[in-house]
Amino acid sequence: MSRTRVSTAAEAVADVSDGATVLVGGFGMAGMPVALIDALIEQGAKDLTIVSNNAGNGDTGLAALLAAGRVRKVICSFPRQSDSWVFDGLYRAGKIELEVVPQGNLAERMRAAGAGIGAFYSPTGVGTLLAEGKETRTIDGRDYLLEFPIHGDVALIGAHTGDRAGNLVYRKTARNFGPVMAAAATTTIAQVRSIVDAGALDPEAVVTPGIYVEHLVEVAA
Amino acid sequence: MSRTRVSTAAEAVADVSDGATVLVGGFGMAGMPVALIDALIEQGAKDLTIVSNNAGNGDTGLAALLAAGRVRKVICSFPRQSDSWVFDGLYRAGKIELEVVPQGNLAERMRAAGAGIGAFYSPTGVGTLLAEGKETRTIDGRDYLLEFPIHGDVALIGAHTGDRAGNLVYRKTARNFGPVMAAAATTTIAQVRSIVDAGALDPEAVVTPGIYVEHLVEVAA
Amino acid sequence: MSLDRDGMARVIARDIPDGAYVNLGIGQPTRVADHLDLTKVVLHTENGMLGMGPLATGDHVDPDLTNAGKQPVTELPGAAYFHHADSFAMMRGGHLDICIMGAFQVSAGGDLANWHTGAPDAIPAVGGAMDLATGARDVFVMMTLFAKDGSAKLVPECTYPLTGLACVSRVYTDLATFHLTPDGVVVTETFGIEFDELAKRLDIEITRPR
Amino acid sequence: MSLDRDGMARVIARDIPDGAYVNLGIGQPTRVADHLDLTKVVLHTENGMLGMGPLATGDHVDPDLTNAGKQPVTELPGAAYFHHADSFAMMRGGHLDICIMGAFQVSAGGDLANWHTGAPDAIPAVGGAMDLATGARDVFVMMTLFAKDGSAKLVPECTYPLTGLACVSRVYTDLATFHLTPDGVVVTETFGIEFDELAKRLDIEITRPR
Repeated sequence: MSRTRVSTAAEAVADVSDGATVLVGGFGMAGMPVALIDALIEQGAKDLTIVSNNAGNGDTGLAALLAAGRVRKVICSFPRQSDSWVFDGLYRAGKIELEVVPQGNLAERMRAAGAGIGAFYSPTGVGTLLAEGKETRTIDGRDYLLEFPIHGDVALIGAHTGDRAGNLVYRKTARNFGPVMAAAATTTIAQVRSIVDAGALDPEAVVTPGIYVEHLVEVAA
Repeated sequence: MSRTRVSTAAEAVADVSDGATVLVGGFGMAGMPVALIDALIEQGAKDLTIVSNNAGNGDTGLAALLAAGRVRKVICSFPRQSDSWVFDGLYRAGKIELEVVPQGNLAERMRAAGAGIGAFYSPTGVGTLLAEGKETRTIDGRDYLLEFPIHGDVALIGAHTGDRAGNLVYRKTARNFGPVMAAAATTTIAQVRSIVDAGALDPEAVVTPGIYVEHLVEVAA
Repeated sequence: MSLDRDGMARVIARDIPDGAYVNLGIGQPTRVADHLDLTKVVLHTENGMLGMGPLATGDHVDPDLTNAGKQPVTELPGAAYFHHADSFAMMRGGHLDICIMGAFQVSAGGDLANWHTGAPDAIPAVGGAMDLATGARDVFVMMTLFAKDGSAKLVPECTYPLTGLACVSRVYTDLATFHLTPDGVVVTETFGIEFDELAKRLDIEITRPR
Repeated sequence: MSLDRDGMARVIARDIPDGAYVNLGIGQPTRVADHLDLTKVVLHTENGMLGMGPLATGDHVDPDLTNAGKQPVTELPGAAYFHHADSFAMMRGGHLDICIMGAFQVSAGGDLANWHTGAPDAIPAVGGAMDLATGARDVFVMMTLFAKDGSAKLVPECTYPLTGLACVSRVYTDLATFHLTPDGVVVTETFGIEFDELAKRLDIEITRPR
């Protein structure tokens, strides 16, 4: 009943172009769509801008994409972690650009992209280094920064179960950025643990409606 | 485990003060918290500003509150309906103020209030009578209007089931404005059909977390 | 023969591709659903649902499940519910393929007037019309081509208060179907009227498809 | 005796009222949970949950269920999950009563510095610190009062890059608890140090409770 297709990881990422902005779900490894990132490495698109909460952990997933030299810029809230050696090395060598965005502004900027909001005023970051170059405005006596949407050409997200109408449910805190990124990207690819028939998910409990999902890729847990 | 209290309708609305802004859930009668509105009529607060999608249907619920002369101003998207004779009469007699807001801007302005957003740019209404007096801005070649949050002192909403932690689930399209208003008001009062123990609702399916709910009022369907 | 309301609904339904996400405005546009295969086209209703089914009757009437016109409706497999801010985010964010609305007037440039007659004593009520006009990728208008007083409703410039600017892409009427394109207004089909007669009765320039 | 980390966590837990919604920052603040009655205080974690329970061990470890520090945690009855935009809307909208964070420096006026040392070769990483500092109704800082080099961390003005302006309401340290009020910095209790000695070692003015 929808346009959502069931695809292999390779089919789903086939059209990602050089220079694309790719939103990558996950908070650390929870919700990280590793199989989709592996397929993107295989596919070969380069000069990518990656938007994700972190900048890769260990040597797999997002870290592997960075290590393969495919990423021009990372927009994230928290690149530096105990196991972010791949990013750290590239950054110190001047081989990757970094835009640090407070986590809530990052989420809200993607939410704005999905929701057709042109820009919004956030109180987060006022008076800090991250306010540099941003417009400020005082509203009802409080200071705000003007923040713009972050659109993705593609979103790679991890979810728990998808139905054939493209509806997604997540599991526990692995939900994190998935629903926001699904709405913010032109093409959304969801890695799910299982695919069920339309009607098998409770319509009250659907988190991401199928309208936001172009490809479902089943990857056993 | 939370501050949410199980109250009678009268207890829940006891503190609503004259001049308060009251957000009233429902889309037509679906999700309309009739028992709470009846309690508010009984309680007697006046000079109220009501924010709701409509301006009352028939002679009960919101229409009864208007008929009782307690409402100074209505902010809504669609006052004029086949059965909105109470509002129509007051409006034509110059006894009530009206602010018409496009439905999506109405929802988003309340969402902004709950989310701590100072203001946002919406494309809806550009070039129309409802753009009068609003700031405009062109972003990436598209025109937007600057829209400000709508906070409520109190929200009266209808939900399906609440648990003792204050979590709410809704039923079908009766969900409508409930979750948005719950977050946008200082005090939220939810009329529910049943109250269950904490742990009885699926945490994945909770729509309004208990943090947004001060009072649960059980009213059998 | 000119089309009756049901005929107009059928023509619109024919032009909605499989896989489309569609919002049907209050009133006449809801009739379009009768001619759609709802296993292939997904209906959105702005009061918080995707996968809306046909109108409910008898025991299927549920006061918690209505369309935007507050009529009882049904739920199809694969449906999803969401709240009003999420529903209009979906609309405003450009995720709906098509919305279908009635109109008082449409201009040749695609301006839409369908919320207010401009009468000084009218009570203004906009609902979701401006959000839909601005948000849907394509706005199809369904209306009779001429008002009861004989005046054309497809006009050089709207005289009624606007709902949205340059938002309408097609106008489906009882007498003809119009595509509003960057190159002008193209009549793709007529019903019971000749093109030349149509051109004579309208104050806008119309062309035949190339 | 000055407090160890566990002692500081206990003092903070004592001051959190029943019914509060609380976010515990990454690192030391997570220890506060050990001293809270989680049937009465509700923990928020910014990666999308209310009703977070203690750290998970053994068979209870679930990679899909972590706190903001990416440690495995548990779920309590009455929990709810939500996505990141909703989670930070909750925070930014002022719905959380208290957040507890570590700090490099806090100023007497409540400015917070805890995300960046200012070192030119440091990789900046802010996470949710600025959102929490701005959004929670009360920001409690948990830190040792003096750095390893002996310099005070409660200062007239922060020299490190700021996380938020005038956002900290209380500073819990190993040597004393400070309430940052409109009337100045009030020392509400000391641990193994006299008030006068404390006053001598700090560059800010402190007062005893009235």
